[in-house]
Amino acid sequence: MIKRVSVFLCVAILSTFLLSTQSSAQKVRGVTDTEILIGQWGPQTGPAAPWGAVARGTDLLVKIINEEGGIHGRKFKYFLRDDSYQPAKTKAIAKEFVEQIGVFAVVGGVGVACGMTARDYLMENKVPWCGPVTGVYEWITPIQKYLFAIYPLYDDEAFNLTGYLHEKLGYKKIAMFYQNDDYGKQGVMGVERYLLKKKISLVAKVSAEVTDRDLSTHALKLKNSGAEAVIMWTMPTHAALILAETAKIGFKPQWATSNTLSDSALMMQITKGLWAGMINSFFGELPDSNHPLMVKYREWHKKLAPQERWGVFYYAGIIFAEPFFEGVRRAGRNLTPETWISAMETLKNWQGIGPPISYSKPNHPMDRQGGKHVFYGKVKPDGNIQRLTDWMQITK
Amino acid sequence: MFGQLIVSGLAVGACYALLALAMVIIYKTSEVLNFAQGEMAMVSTFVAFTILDAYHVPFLWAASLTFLFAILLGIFFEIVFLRQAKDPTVLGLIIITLGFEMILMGFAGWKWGPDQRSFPFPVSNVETYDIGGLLISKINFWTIVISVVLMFILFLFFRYTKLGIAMRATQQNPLAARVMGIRTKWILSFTWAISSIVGAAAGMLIAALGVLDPPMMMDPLLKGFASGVLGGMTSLPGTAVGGAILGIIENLFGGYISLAFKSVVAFAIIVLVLCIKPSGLLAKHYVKKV
Amino acid sequence: MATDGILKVKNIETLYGLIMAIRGVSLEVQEGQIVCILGANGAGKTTILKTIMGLLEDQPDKGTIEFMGKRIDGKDAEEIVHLGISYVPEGREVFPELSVEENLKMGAYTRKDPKGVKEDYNRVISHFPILAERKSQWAGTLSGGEQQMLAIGRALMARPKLLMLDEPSLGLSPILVHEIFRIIKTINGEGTTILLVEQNAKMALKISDYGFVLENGRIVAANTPKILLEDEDVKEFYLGIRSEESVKGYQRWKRKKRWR
Amino acid sequence: MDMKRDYYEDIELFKSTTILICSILFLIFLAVLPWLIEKYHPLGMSIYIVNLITVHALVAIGLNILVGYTGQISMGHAGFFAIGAFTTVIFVLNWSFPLWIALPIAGFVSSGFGFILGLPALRLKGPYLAIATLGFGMTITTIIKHMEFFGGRMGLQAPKLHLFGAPMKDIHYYYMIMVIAVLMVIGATKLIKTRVGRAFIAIRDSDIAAEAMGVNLTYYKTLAFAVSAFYTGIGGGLYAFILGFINPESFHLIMSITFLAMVVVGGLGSIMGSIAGAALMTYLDIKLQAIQDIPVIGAALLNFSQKYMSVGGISNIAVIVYGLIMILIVLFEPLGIFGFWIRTKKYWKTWPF
Repeated sequence: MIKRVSVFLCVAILSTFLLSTQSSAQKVRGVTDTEILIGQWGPQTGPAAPWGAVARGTDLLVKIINEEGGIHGRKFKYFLRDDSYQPAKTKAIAKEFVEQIGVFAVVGGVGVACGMTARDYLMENKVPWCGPVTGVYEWITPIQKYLFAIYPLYDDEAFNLTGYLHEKLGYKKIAMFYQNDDYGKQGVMGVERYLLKKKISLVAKVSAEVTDRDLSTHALKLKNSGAEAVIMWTMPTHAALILAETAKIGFKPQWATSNTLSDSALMMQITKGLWAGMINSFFGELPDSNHPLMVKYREWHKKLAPQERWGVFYYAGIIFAEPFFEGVRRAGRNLTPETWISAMETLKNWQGIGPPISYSKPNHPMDRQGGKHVFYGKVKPDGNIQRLTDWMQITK
Repeated sequence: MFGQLIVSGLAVGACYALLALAMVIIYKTSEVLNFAQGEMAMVSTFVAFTILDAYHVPFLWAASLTFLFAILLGIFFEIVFLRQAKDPTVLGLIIITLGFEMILMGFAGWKWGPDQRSFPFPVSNVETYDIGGLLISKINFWTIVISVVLMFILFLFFRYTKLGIAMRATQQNPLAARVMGIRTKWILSFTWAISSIVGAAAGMLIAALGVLDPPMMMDPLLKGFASGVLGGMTSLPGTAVGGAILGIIENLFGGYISLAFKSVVAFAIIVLVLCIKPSGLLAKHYVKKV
Repeated sequence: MATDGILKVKNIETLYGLIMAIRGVSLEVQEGQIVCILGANGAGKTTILKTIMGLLEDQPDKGTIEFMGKRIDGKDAEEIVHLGISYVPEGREVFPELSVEENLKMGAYTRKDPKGVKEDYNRVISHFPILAERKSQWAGTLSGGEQQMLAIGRALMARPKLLMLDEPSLGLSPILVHEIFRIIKTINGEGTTILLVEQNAKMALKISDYGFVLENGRIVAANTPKILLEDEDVKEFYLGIRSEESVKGYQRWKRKKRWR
Repeated sequence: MDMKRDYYEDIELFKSTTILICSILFLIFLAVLPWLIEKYHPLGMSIYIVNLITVHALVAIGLNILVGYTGQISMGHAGFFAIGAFTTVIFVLNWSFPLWIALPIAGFVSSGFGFILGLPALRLKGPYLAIATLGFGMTITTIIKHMEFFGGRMGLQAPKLHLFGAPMKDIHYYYMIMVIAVLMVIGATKLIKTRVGRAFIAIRDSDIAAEAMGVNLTYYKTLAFAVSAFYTGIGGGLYAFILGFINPESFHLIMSITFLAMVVVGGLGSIMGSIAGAALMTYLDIKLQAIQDIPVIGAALLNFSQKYMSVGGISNIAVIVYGLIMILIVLFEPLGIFGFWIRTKKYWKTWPF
């Protein structure tokens, strides 16, 4: 009986897939008189799933814009696909976006490996892509006409953060704790680049595998290095683990970390308060900021998606999509990839709730790198942030 | 540094040993390699978290309720899935447990979301005991104690109680066990219940050591499996020895040779050990006649 | 046959999948007797015992089994053991990685009287002194004969009213076979009813009070050993005594036919 | 069943003209498949997915030779897959070998590692072999990750292949992969039917008995690992090119498990089963994530999910369904899709009765 039911279910599911596929043919892919189709992939399942909030944050922005009447008489239709952080799936999703759904553009998208499998394909098919959610050089070198990066580069960020610790705060002995993947490695590159310039070296360089759950040895190594400040380039889990392990053995340096860990509410909770004192860089307004746009978004958030936590990953989905919509706004009613690109290239220090964004004609890789600013803050014992600096440029 | 490395190696080894214990109990009675063990523990820990979060009951209450849930979960899996398999292959059984792992993983992600959480545990993960200059955090200390005590209780149980011997008998010869009047089906469910409890205990300790999120058991489970195999997969003292050896070697390797390969050195050691002693360190294995 | 049999099997049919292994067997065992079932390989002897023991799921398909006046067909093995039937399976089937002592302990699994268990333990040891010597050794390391003794001893630990033995002589040397059968007789003398399945017809009939001959899932002959021993067919097929004048093949065919 | 009168008749590829005609028809079908897919996208398929399925099918066949035919478990095939992928890309990228040379090299490098892994496997069984192979898979990716030569943690961009000066598209890859796959499937079918294949099966059924009959265990067990790794390595090489970018992180344990699931779901000891298993599992893996887009059910699920579960967790249903399918197939069809096929065939053969 169960067998028969399951066979029936399989057939039913498969046939609904068959019925649900659609194809569309217009002059400009993904743009009709009333609608613009856009898509994003993001891990909703698997180990990287916390990042999936970004893609849902974009969904909120799309809803807000649609509620406000769309742009130039067109509303947006947003396709969110889960790639579980597996590149093979990401590429399948990219193909689906282009060949079957026919999207106008891709917005956001988490993961370097995932994005890299899809990049060339999207570029060949002239699909505009705005704001991949990682700050690596891969997006802008070689220069891609249709790809507009936003996320401040990890490398530059680490460079600048080390400079801040060294010059402003006067730390001499700096150690690095990073996660052994593309993200962590970019951080190391930046830190080492700065220190090389100053002719000093890291007192310790400790890496953790992404799957590691025991960091006691790592903590010991950091302690034995006698570092005064430790720069941390990891994901939340490792941050919590290393703080607990170092606290255990009585090692309390000045910690500093990248904007990836700027969700201080989450971090305070999972580190049981050890997060206090952290020097953090930020790529967007603070969650409780009085910035008029933030106030507006928070109100809509309460109305449209009250179950979502107003965390940094979530509203990062807004940060990485805002410039795209600004480009659509500036491109006017005649929206094609080309007009959108020209519109994007007119952005000069345009700011939503993220860093100031500027683009220009693609002559230099940095012309396609929109976000070049971060600001620093220090986590207070109650979890709030004390802003240390204003938006400051981190690229040379 | 050496002493400190040994101490933290023992502490992490105790976690591995607990998970290995849970796997070994099942392997001992039914020769199933339970890859769902980690996720069963993870879901149980989430249940504990939910109870603590929503009702603010004392921890022991929540833990007891969680153990009850773990029992039900273990028995549910045994009865609803494993028992339905008609003359399954070893591989088929592994695939069933992997499938169940996915179901649990999906369920946890669905119900509780992917965000990391901190698991409220009565013992601090930061405060330490100072034993002759070596620091050991309270939670690590209690993990070791709990592992050793559980191991000892289970060892006595399997060695001297009628039920424990019956469980071993069931694994060795299910037909003869039935002829003795042993309710083999009931024994299997019971095995899953015990193992699920041990796993849930390990899950709560591991969550308290770090953070609670759906993928938290992936690495500990593999290491637990590795320590079980190192110890001999059927031997309870073996799991303790395997866990301790693995934890210490990992830490020494990480401390003195290379942190980068710390997480895989365990597997290299296992392959070496198994080449010399194919059934693990402490297992006496009766060779079945063909 | 008398009506006060301890075990009454009436017209049972047992299926293995679609194959009918037992086609309507009836037999009865009187209290205090040794009853043997003879038959060639594949005749269904073991299946009968397994059916009685409730080891085959949803079997017997048809027919009834009564033990001490109670229906036991369709009950679980565990319950049947509890009612007082013990079964020594073919090929010993000891627990290889349990010690001899633990094996014996498992035999008394269903019992809740430690004192009685202790008594029975001593009784088993007195029957099989070798088991006391090997007390803490793994059962898998014993020799075949010792394992057989252990299996019988283990079954006795349940203090059964009826002991069913499946081919106790299988794979043992002639001396050991004699020894085993002597012990079976002694056990019977102490008041345990015994149902014995054997291929070694000569030995089995020697100690039995009644015998059944099974072929292709049917009882083809049933009588006291004395009469069975004189039956020409039994003589030829189970004892290997052939009438001088018989013509090869022809005789065989004819005899078989008479049974059907 | 027709009688086999001759050994060579048994190992002959096309047993009868009917089968020959069917094979030719099937090849024609494979040849026109990309046009059908590009035009209609049946079931939301794209050529890329078909390519992925074909590559996975190669891996599944390789794994099946090891697991299904020789009875050795492996939880580390993602390692061989990674070796194949990285070797091919390195040879093409760094030393500018043409693909048709780099690919076999990758296959042989991978099978060399297979041979090495086969050595401890001679003495190990069950959980012991499982952990050894699992460790192998993880060690390989860790080593690759730590060597800058392999692109380190960043990964490697596979070079673009060109056909008559123009960059190759999915459809070109399709024909390239399909030709290789057809050849390799034929090779596997042949291998299984010859002396080697029978030795593998003998080892699976009982290695001690096989040894007693004169099967050289050392030779055949390591050979099984090597052959299996060869298939997986070739698969990996092709995978690198259809993906365009490879990163050591993506060759993780879950990938090894997915391969095992393909083999078991498809049917242990059946080449055709492996192909079907690879097709089903790959398709589900990619397509199940759009579960909220299914009309009616999707909206209801989304509603339920947001009310009682977590807000963004609906995609997890795909994981649950995937796991459930794995379990259900093992429970109700232990021979996998292949068993289902046999039963259907039987049913139709005896249809009116």
